[in-house]
Amino acid sequence: MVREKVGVYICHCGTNIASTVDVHEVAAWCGHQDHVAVSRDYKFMCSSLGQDLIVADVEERGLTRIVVASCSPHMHEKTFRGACLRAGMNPYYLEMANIREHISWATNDKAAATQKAKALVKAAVERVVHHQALEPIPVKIEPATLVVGGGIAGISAALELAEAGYPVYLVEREPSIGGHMAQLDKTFPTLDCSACILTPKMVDVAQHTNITLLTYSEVEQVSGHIGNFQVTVRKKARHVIEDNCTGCGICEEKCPIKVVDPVFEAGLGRRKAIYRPFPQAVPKFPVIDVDHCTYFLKGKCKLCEKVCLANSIDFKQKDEVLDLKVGNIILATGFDLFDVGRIPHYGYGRLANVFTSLEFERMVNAAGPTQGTIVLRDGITAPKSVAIVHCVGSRDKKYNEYCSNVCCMYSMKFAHLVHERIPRAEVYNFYIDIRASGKGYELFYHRLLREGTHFIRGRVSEVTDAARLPAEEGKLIVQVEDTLIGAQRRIPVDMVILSAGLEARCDSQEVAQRFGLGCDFDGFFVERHPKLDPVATMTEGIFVAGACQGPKDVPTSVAQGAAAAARVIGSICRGTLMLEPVKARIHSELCSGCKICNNLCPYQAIEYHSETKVSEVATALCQGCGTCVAACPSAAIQGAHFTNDQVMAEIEGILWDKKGKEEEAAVMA
Amino acid sequence: MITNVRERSFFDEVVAATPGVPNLDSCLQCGTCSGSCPSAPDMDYSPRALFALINAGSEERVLKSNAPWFCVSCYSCMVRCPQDVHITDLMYTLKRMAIKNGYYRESALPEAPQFSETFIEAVEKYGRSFELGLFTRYHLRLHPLASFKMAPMGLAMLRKGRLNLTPNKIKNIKQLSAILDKARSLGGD
Amino acid sequence: MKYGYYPGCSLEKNASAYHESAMAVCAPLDIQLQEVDDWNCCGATEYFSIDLLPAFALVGRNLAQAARNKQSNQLVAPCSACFLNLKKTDRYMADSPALAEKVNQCLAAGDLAYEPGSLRIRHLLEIMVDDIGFKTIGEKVTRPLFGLRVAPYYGCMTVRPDLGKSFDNPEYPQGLDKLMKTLGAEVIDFPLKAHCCGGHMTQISEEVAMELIRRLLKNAAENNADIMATLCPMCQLNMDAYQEAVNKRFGTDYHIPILYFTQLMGLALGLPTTKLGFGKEFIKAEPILKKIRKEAPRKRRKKRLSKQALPVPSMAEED
Amino acid sequence: MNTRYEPVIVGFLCNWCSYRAADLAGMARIKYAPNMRAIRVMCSGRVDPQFVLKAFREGADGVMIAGCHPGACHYVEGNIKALRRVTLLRALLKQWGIEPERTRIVWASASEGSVLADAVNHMTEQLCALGPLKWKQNQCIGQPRPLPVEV
Repeated sequence: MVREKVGVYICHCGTNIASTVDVHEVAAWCGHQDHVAVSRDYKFMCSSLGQDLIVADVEERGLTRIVVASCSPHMHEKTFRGACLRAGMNPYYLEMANIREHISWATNDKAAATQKAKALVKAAVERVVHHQALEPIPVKIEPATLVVGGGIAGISAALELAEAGYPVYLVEREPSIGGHMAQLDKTFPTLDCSACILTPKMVDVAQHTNITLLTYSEVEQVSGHIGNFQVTVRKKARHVIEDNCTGCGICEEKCPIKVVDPVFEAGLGRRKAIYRPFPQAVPKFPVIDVDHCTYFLKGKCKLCEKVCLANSIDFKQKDEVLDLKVGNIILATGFDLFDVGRIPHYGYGRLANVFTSLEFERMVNAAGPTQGTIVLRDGITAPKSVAIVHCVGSRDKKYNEYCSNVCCMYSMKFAHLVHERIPRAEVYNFYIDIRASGKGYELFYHRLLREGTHFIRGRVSEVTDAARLPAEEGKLIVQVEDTLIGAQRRIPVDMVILSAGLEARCDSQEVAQRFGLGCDFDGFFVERHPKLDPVATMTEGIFVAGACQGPKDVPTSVAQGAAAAARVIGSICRGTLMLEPVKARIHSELCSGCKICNNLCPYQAIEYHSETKVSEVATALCQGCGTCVAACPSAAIQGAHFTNDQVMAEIEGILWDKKGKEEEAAVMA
Repeated sequence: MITNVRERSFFDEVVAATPGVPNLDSCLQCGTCSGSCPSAPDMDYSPRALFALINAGSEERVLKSNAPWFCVSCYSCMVRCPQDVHITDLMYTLKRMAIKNGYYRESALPEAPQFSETFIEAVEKYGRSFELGLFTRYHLRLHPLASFKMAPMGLAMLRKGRLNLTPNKIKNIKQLSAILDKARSLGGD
Repeated sequence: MKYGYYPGCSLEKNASAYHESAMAVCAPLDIQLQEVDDWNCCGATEYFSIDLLPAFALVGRNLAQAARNKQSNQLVAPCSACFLNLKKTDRYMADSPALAEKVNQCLAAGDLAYEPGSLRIRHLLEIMVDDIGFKTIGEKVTRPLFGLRVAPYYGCMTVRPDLGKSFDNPEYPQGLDKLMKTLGAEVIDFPLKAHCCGGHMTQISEEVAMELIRRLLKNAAENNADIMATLCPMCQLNMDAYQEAVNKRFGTDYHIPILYFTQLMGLALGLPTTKLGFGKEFIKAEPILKKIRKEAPRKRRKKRLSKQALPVPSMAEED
Repeated sequence: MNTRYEPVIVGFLCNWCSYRAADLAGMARIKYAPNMRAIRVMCSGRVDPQFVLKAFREGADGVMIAGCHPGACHYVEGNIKALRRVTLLRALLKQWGIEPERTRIVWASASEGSVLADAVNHMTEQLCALGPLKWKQNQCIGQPRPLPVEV
């Protein structure tokens, strides 16, 4: 082997590394190791001065390999590969040793940290001499994009992309787009009418020539990779012929079946068996709910068919399966509301006048079941006192440990709406902390204070109908410690609203798997970097926006939708994308044709040629996992950048201080 | 972890004297415990306030508080606590510490520990609890007058056949004593 | 089915009605309770207030004695406080090897040892609900409690704390409700069913205890309960023996007999009241039991909602 | 020099979940035993049994293979393949006198820094209890024989 000249650079990362790892010692020691031609330590290797150091050394000292010991490769591998490239070196001649995340941030033991740093650096040096020059693989980017979820985040993303001139498929599970925002009456803190700002956008989506709207549809399968995904979408049968339907609504009016609508009306209102979730639904076509339609249950009725002048009812309609080709995917699948029934001592389901926040949203909505009047479950009586319970299912280890972000604000919005519609009502907000950190949010809180809302600091212990005192008879009693005065209080009210938290969709794990994403502990999709890359994911070409990534409000969801779209537009504009050349290759002269690898490959990328009796990897399909490499009994498969030589050398290096000790120990024992 | 920011030694003592991991450091001060407590209205400090005082290192105020002695061990606080703080266990700890340091005498409920003590005296002596002995000894010891008030109740219990006149003793009381002696010698914590 | 049985001090005398009725109903249900040899007091809620390790050691002796029963690794306690102390000690020992070792050092002084986790501690109600099941019990009912309105009262320590997993919901348990329904009784939706009866407060601060007892009686009375079914000697004693005192103190007139659930089971299974410990309660059950009808009451029709009424959510059935 | 026995664990961490879990543990400043030295592989399915043998031959006291949770593998089910291989391998290693506890498979998603840290702590403790590798004495069949050399 040609003797390689390795340059080693130990980064201080300010004091992040240097305060725990003795960087001078590591650099000095490294200077005496095999292959090492230059060994330095420097304050910030990722700075332009740090990178210049590499470039200069390559030029002046003829280095052939580079090792940077600093942070995680997930942080700065790209940066240092760029430096190599500028120095005229193949970027894959670089190896990083992660001495920050894996060492200095993970221990306080300086001696052990320095010892471990030496091992990781040694491993990188031993590995890098086996590196091979590789070239990134160019991929063409398909200009169409798939947006999954038609809430405000998905709508924003779809419109941005369409406006930029690129085709979009917008897939929505429900019969209409609009998402949770369409259910709201007012939006905090400005109190603009939700429908007034949302419906124009929904109409834009429907009318935009670049957007193919697929409602009442679900993504069933995804394959391929960035630039070239193949997506299977099931368009569920509406039993309404969209080409004929004028959206006149007569079918809905005449349908004799009325059922409680658990989705759009949150259980507070009813809809027909043929229905549009709400009058401004987009698209305007209704769907038949086959679980409740008399025709589907009993084989007769067909009233809708009789009254439809446009002949658009089709009881025999079947699901349609569509195959789409897209270059990028944006997931904006939203959230589920916490099921408040899980906290029995708050009485939901047992005490009629305990409502969920979404029920209340529907109640105050002018187009909702009560046309916006605030009433008790009897539908007539206006409450004289209302308790709003914060943090229901949030900030609680038993349910969700995180703060749901929006509940404080919507709870205050509710308080305001009660004041507005029932001027003399007493409104109580029970909170642990008021979180009003968005723009204009704190001012809204102050406004509520002036409106006379009672703010009681204490998490509600229970809601009960068991009266102790005459004043409590016939009321709901909210029992709480008022922590600011340190006393238990029981407050009798007519109505209780439970401000339920936001949860990941119940099927988020399945969806994540379908798209090859990760979910965090709570089921929300994991972004590539929590600060610097909040809409990208670990999977190239798949982005997230809105509450599917974590609880968030409307402005942030809109911003994320647009951000995800911008990222996609960027990749479409480039036209081609360079992919990591980490792929497997079979040396046909070594292949015995045993076919073990063929079935192991999760992407069916390995094909057996019966004429030549050897297998071959289809590079375009290979994702580079290396499972076949590990399994090949004749070591005929090489996994680029993770070859056996490289890993074996790395193992030797990482255990440089252990070799020999083991024999010693054996002798001693 | 020890920080210099606040006085932690009392806090650490309380935690160390509680079995398992009581999660006291996770308390959010949300007040769920105190809101749920059936006897909170009678306490001088609510459980939540006690935890804030422990955090502040206010040893004397905490151990003189009557709150732990009003605890009825209903565990409502504990199952509702969003941070899984073992509140009832901590109340037991505070009771033990108050007895050890003698602070309980200055609390507003000084007789409570004596009830427990009278109870366990019988247990240690006979291996079983002895209700008649407990009620008479405890009340005679503390409220000779109140015991007249209690007497009709006791008589009624006797009449109903719900009270033993003599204690039941277990067979192997020696073994139990040996076990308890060993436990006391190993220390309470 | 065979189980180890830890009656606890209360069941010896004060709650002998519980013991008698438990024994009586276990026979036809094929439950064999084998009493732990020479068991001692569990320390109730008192020992932990005084001294920690002796409190664990005290319970430890019972566990060690019970574990010597080779026929069953399940230990049944009918008293809530005993149940909790046994369960808690086993659980804390299992969670902390250091504690387990210390307790075993103590037990060694009496030539005993206990390996945490080797016993499964269960409440008598849990056995009825989970092991025997409503179906089997229902089949044995010969004298249904038709027309009797029962307030199911769980109290605290049976369902709380939920050390890992309680056998029923710690806030809104259902087992006793369903059991009483199986017996043919009309079960009220008792909001305070898992609230505290005051425990030992009757001795320490009568004021506190009386108020807690009053709340429970008031709520049961308002829901037109004829009787209250309990599963803990302490709850029974407090609400039964102090009911008159509460009436005197608050000027109320409650007459709600407080019975053990096993007594009601015995009635429904057709056993004679003499075998079920009736007559020991302060508030006489006899007059109320006359309310029991031969015929099942007609089901009340659901009230039709008015036109304006909003849909009412229902509580999810936990199964 | 440190008198305490400090075992060294070679950790094969998959690029997508467990390596990022280790990154996250660091970012969250979770302090855990410094005894695990990580080698990044694209997928736990890439871990060739030879790598494990090599690590023991080079003096490792333990080998940890960490991947995504079952069902969450970035490459569909590479982790399951790793699990199968490790299960077999542990049985083999036992015959060469290497205790099965020295080879461990761990699932840690990218958000589970603490899970990975706990696993490292736990394994370090276990290895401390086991002491240095004594495979020559522990071999259960025949005469001491060297570990098989790589192909």
